[in-house]
Amino acid sequence: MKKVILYIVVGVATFAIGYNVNAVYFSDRSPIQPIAFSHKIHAGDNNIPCMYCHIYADKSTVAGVPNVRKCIGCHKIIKQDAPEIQKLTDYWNRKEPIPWIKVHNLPDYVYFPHKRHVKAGVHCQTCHGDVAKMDVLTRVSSLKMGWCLDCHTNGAVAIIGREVKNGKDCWTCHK
Amino acid sequence: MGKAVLGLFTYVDDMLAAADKLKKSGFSDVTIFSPIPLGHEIEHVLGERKNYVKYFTFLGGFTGFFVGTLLALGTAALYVLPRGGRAIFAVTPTVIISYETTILFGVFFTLMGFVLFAKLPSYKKKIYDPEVSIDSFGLLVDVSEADINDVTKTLKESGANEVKTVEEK
Amino acid sequence: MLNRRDFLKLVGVGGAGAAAGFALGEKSKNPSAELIPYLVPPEDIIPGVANWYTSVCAQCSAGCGIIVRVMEGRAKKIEGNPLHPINKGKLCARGQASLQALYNPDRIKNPLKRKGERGKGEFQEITWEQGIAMLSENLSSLRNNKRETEKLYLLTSSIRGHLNSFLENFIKAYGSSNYLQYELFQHENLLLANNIAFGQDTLPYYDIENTKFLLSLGADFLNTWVSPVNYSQGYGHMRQGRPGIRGKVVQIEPRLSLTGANADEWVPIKPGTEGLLALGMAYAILEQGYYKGRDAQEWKNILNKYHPKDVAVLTEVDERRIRALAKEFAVNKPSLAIGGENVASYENGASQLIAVNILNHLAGNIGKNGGVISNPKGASLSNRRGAIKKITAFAKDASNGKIKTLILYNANPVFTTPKTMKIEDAINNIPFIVSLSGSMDESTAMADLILPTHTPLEDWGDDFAEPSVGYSIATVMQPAVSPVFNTRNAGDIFIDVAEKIGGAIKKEVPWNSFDAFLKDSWKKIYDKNKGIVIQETTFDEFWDNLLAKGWWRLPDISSLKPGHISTKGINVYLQKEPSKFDGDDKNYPFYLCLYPHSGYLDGRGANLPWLQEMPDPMTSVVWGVWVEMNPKTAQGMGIKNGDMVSVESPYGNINIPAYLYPGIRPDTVSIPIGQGHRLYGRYAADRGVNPIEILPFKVDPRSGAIPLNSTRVKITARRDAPGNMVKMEGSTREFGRKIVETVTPDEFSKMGMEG
Amino acid sequence: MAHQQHMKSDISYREVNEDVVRTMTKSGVGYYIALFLSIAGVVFLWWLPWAYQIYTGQGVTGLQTPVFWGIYLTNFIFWIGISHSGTLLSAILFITQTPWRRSIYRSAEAMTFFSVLTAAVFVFVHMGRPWNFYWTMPYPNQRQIWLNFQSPLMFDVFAISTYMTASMIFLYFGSIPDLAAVRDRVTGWRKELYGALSLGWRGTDAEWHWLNKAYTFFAVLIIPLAVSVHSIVSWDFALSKVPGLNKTIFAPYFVVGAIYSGSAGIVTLMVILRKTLRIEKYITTNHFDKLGMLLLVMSLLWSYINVLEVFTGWYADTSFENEALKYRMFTPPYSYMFWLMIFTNTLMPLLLIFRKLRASILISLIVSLGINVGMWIERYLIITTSLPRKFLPYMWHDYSPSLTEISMTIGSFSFFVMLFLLFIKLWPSVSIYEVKEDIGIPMKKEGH
Amino acid sequence: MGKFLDKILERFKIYRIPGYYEKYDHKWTMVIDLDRCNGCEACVVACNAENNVPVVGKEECGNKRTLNWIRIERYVEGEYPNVKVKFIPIMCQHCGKAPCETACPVYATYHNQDGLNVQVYNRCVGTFTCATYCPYDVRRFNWFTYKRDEPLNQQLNPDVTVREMGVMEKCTFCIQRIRAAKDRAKDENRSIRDGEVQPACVQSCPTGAMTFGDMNDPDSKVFKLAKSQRKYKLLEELNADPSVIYLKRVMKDGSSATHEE
Repeated sequence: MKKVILYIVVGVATFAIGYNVNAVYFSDRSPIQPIAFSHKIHAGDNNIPCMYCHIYADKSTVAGVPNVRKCIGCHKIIKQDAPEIQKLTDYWNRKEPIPWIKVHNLPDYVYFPHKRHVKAGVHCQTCHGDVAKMDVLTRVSSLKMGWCLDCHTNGAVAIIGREVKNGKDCWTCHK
Repeated sequence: MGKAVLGLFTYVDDMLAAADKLKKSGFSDVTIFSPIPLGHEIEHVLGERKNYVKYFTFLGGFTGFFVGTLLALGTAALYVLPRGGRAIFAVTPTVIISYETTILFGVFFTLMGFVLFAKLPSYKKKIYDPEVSIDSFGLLVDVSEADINDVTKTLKESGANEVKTVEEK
Repeated sequence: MLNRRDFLKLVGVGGAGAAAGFALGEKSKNPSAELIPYLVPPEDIIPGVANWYTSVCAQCSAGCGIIVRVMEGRAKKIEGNPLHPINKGKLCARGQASLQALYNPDRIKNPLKRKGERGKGEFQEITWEQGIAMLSENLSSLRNNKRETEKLYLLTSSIRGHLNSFLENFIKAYGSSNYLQYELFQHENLLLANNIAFGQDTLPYYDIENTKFLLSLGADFLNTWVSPVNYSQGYGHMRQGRPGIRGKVVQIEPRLSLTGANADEWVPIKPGTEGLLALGMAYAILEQGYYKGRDAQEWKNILNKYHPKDVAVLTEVDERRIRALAKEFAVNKPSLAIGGENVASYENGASQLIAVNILNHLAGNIGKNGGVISNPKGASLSNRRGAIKKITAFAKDASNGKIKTLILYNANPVFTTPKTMKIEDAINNIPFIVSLSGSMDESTAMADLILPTHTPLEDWGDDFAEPSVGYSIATVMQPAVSPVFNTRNAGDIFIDVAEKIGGAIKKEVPWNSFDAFLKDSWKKIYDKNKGIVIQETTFDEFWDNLLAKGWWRLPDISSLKPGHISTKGINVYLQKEPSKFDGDDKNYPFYLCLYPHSGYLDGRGANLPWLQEMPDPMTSVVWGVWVEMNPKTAQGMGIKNGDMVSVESPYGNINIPAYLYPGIRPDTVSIPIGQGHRLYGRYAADRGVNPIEILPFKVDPRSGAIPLNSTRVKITARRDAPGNMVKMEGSTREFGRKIVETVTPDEFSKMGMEG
Repeated sequence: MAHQQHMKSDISYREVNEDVVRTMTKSGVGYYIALFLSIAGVVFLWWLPWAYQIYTGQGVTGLQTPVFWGIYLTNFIFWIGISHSGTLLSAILFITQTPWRRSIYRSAEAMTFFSVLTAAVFVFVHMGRPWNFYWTMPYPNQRQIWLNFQSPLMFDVFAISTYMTASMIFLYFGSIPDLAAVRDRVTGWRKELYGALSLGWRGTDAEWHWLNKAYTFFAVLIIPLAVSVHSIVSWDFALSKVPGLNKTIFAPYFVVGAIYSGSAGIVTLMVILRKTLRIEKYITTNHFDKLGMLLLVMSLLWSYINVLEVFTGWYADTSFENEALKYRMFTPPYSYMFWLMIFTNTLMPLLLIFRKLRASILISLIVSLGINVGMWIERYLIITTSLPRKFLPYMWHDYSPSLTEISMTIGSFSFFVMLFLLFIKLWPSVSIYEVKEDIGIPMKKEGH
Repeated sequence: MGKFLDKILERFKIYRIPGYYEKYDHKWTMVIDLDRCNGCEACVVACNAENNVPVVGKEECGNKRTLNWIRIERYVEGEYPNVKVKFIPIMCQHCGKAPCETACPVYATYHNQDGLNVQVYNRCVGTFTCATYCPYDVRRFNWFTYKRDEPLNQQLNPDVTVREMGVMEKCTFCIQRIRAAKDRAKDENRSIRDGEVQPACVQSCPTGAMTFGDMNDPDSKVFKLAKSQRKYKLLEELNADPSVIYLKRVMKDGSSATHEE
């Protein structure tokens, strides 16, 4: 009897450990991208503002990923012989868009307008972390509902200086 | 590591008489084994037992009521979502939740009380004779080495089928 | 405590637990999605923000302006163009469902060449070059050998925009004169009646909005007739748009239509006698002296055969009621009488509609606000006058082998003509058939070559609405989305063909593409009207504004204002007797009245799932067809709701479920048109029956219209076949529950402005 | 003797032990066939269709707009109803010290537990997204969102889980001395199992004392609980605005119906048990006589409420009430069911007026089976004749169960049978010590 | 902890009485003039297109499992020839005292700050209780995972989620349009104008029978229309306090429909 209990306890415990190990160490937070794009070089070292590339962030629900022409616009001149840039040039020559992997992926039933957040004065770094220091882009936020609610209840005061109106209304974020 | 004497009886009145006798002669530590609950028959001999379980039940019910109320009202306050035009803190539905939790906790606490007082579960080896779960009534008396014979005799005289001396662990 | 075996077991349990936990963790992760950037960003497009493009609705002939909501290159929703004068931002169910015509899974995705036997529907995909080559080879051979250019026929649906003039141009340049347009509902009789009465063959603008008394003779103007969105708006305004004034509607028809359901009164008249009733009313108006014209006596002489007493017998409408209606019609000014599809669909439909015109005239409703306002002629570039007359000729020509090549464009004559006309056999005689069509309908399936065309949402074009709203309107159509499939604009196809054939034809069609032609044509309009009605300084500016606004008011070509019907010669056109129905009333006890289904119209909407699933307003039937019978009649025959019955005319019979409909005369049965496609995609194919099949082959000799209400039928219960009707209604009765509350007109008038 | 004799008085204590242990250890081929069949029934008639339903969606049922509740809810209420008498009867009769309870209550309580379990599973069967079932449990979560405690379903969650817990504890508690008795008489794995289950029970006077006290309190707590459970279940319906469901009488109606069907369930079960386990000694015609009287009383009470419901509906004469009643009473196929129900639940139990018939085991079986069928129909009718006749006649649509639903219904019976078959092998299905009590305390001197 | 309790107490003060919801930001209301409504079903298709309502096919229609969020009910009075037909469009009435909201155990449906009765699809576990409690039968259930034949799925509105199998759905008063209007208004730093928000059905209604607006705005069109003497609410006796106001149809009684002079 005791043994059975022991087995159960061990089983449950290892199950939890396995789950969490997967969640923490094998997360989908920093997927491998088709081109090893470094935000550190662009946003950090070269100080390019976020909205230079993610042009829709204050206009639309999506921030927008820069179009290939925009990339090639600079990289026609800059570092065109670097192997990763070669990949970019290849895509451009083949007239193929780059299949980036989404790092911040929200389910279909979530309505997240970048525009409103940017206009409210939320800095990109608040949710996306200090991207300027990331060689490989990593998701620093859980993007889970509780995480959203942290700001939408009281946390917002620290970030934008006021509370979110109807912040806990389900349909503020769901659709 | 005391010694004890266990007498097995067929008839309850024999056993009770023996118990009575032993009690009167100063053996206070008397345990009765029986296959059926003997209730007030025993109380004549061993004296009345207090019913502490009821306090547990009451306490459980009380706790349950508060837990239920707190759960129903408190969680409504944590995330205010109006529904049906009703008050967020509505009494009527809360009463039902509290009612159920009252009973649930009442049951749990009663269980706790039982476990506490009946000292169950206990898987330690204790003095026991399987016959008492069939049709024998046992009388276990804690005795000192000196009194074993006396007690054995008393038990035998009272009608015990079998008397054994056992060692308590 | 633990021996080795236990420990190993424990390790096993632990490992399994960890693995399961890991697996669950893997499962609970967000599915990874790709983030595809634009290669080059399209102008004016912000992902996640919708763009709206103006266009024109092509689901019926009303010509409503629409705006299409486009997000990331995909059309999401169609709404009415709020600036457009016909529909003023509103749109009917059919129009909104045309999105599904764009994204229909059964569209023809590539050019097709016939593989097997004709009509078997076996095709093989070819490239556009091959397709164009096939067509142009055929046309050149026709042209080069014996100059048989007259043996090319072009049969299209009703086209009113510049595409029409383009096609006319092409056909003429090719050397043929056989360009005809055919649709089931072309209002031939109405045009004829207007031509005879007013000398102007346009569809007038019925000012329902401002009328006080609307007498509708079989016009289902709220649902399918001519320009339902516009009329519905007028209806809404007439009812409740004017504080204190509420227009009254009286519907005269054998089967209660949607409009009838909304009318204040329904007069269940004997089928085929509507015109007589109108004339009877006209007589009553004259008799009462409401008509103040100098020719009152002449009218009286002409109409004295139509004394209400006599008319009452023929129409089965009480004489008192005729007189009461006449009085109301004459007294409540402005009043308006409309003769609709149901009236036009009789054998002598034109005569009956003339009677309606006379009634309007005698009540003084012509050219008045709230009455019949004429539309200027000439705005329309349509080629359809007398087209139906031509289709009979076409059928004859085809069966006589006079046609060598037939080009079909969005036309489906096989579905919309009676079986007795044998058009399928006729077409089968044609050696080479090309279909320019987006979907595989019954006629397209007979083609040897199919060149798929754009849907209106992918296409350039324009439309000249008819009827307009008292002035001429042009609506432009622009591609809201890039083509979903490998399809082309019809004009572009002809341009390519002309290129291949070359020579004189190429000279006549000098444009690179149809949109160049379109722009060119508009440039002409711009040049003509610049500074007069056009304020824009450059054409580009004008063009941009035009596309943004979606429509433009054209200068009227004629401004004829008919207000008078002459008594001279009108006698000939008056309805003498009730319209004839084939079949004797002994064997065929029921009149058969067909009407266009509110969703499918003449059958074109049947491939749109939204319309299939839209409950019919009057019966709530979905995905099917039914025959409406009076419950009393049905009861007498032991027919229950949904039972299969056989409807037999002298020309054929169909099996169809019965719907017991209290709003129909006991001696009449009614079937909606639109279902019964053999082909036409997965949503339309093999659903119900096509009632046109059992009609006699008759044509109105003057207008060429095919009368839909022209035969009697016999109904027999089919006990052997299970009914397959699906209706969404539970019960139609309220059981006193006051779900739709009402006030009587008297109570309403007491409410005054606050009502 | 202080009380009436319910079984042959010449049974010895030892015989009781032997008989009960025999029922647990000796089983014939028939038992295994039955067990196999019931397990097969559960797997093939319940779980596989359920898996299919979860995979495909609730569309495999016959549910539709507006009849969103069907057989699943019927089964739910039915099983909750069946559960009622077990615990309730046991508790009430325990408190009132009714002696004939003693030989039947154990299986009755087991019946309670198993039927609540079956009912609870139906809650999940009925859900559109059963994989999210844990959202209906109150626990702190990262979403920060709790539960709507104003929802009748939330009452259900609490009531049923409480009920299940309480009846499980009640069942287990009353069995501890018996488990000990069994422990003393078996060998092998059984010995280990019952050793663990009996918690080291020795039968000392203190243990008996506390058991008795705790048991009394359980009984006291369970009676209002049982009443509340079925009231709450009735409120799932009565708290809606739907005509035919929004009735004040529903709570007592359901409670009475539950006791009624539960008692009938007990009768059926007892007939089967005493035959198959060969324990006719302990369950005698006397028991059936007593249960028959109970059935008769409940039948009259149930009929009374049923008449009331129809009568008030008829007298109110609103369109809503009328149409629902008309639909239930005069529209086939529901009218057939309705009148069958009246026959089985109102007329047939009248047979039990006669003592002879009451004592007849065959009659008891027939009547009790009839009542169970009738009670199932009653629940079915409540749902399927009210929802198709809601407020808007345009949305009056009829419901008919699909094959999946019917199969799962049958499967649930298999499930119940399976649990019970396992129970009678794993648990003393007749209370040893209480039967002994019934036999009497052995005294040397007669006339205690 | 003390702060936490204070907060709860503060909320207790606000929410202990029913009626607090009347002080909400908006109270979106629809007025439907039944004298204008002609039953043409344009609203039905408009709603289907806007809200990604799936097409279920003939068989499922026969099982009465269409998912239309709005339907037009038709009632017939009298027998031939005195037949009167009445239409009434019925969608979710967004009841102020919605029976469905109290029914949901998991808060998947509740009343939001705009006076809307909203359904959070992703929270729904599918107990069907809300639909059963709804007196207007407007809730629709996703019986299956509905497939849209390629490329019909390209039409799906990205502002509205595609509901998963097993969840309840219903009319939202086109909340995505309300949200878009709020978004616009916020960008332009103003409040929402009357008439700026038009649900798909209202937008499409050819006769203009439907009007939508904010009841909390005394200048709004709905506010004025709601003062009409013809106003009534559907099944008002149930006290669900719907946000949809109907204006009575002007019609003669069924019996006297024909013969009057």
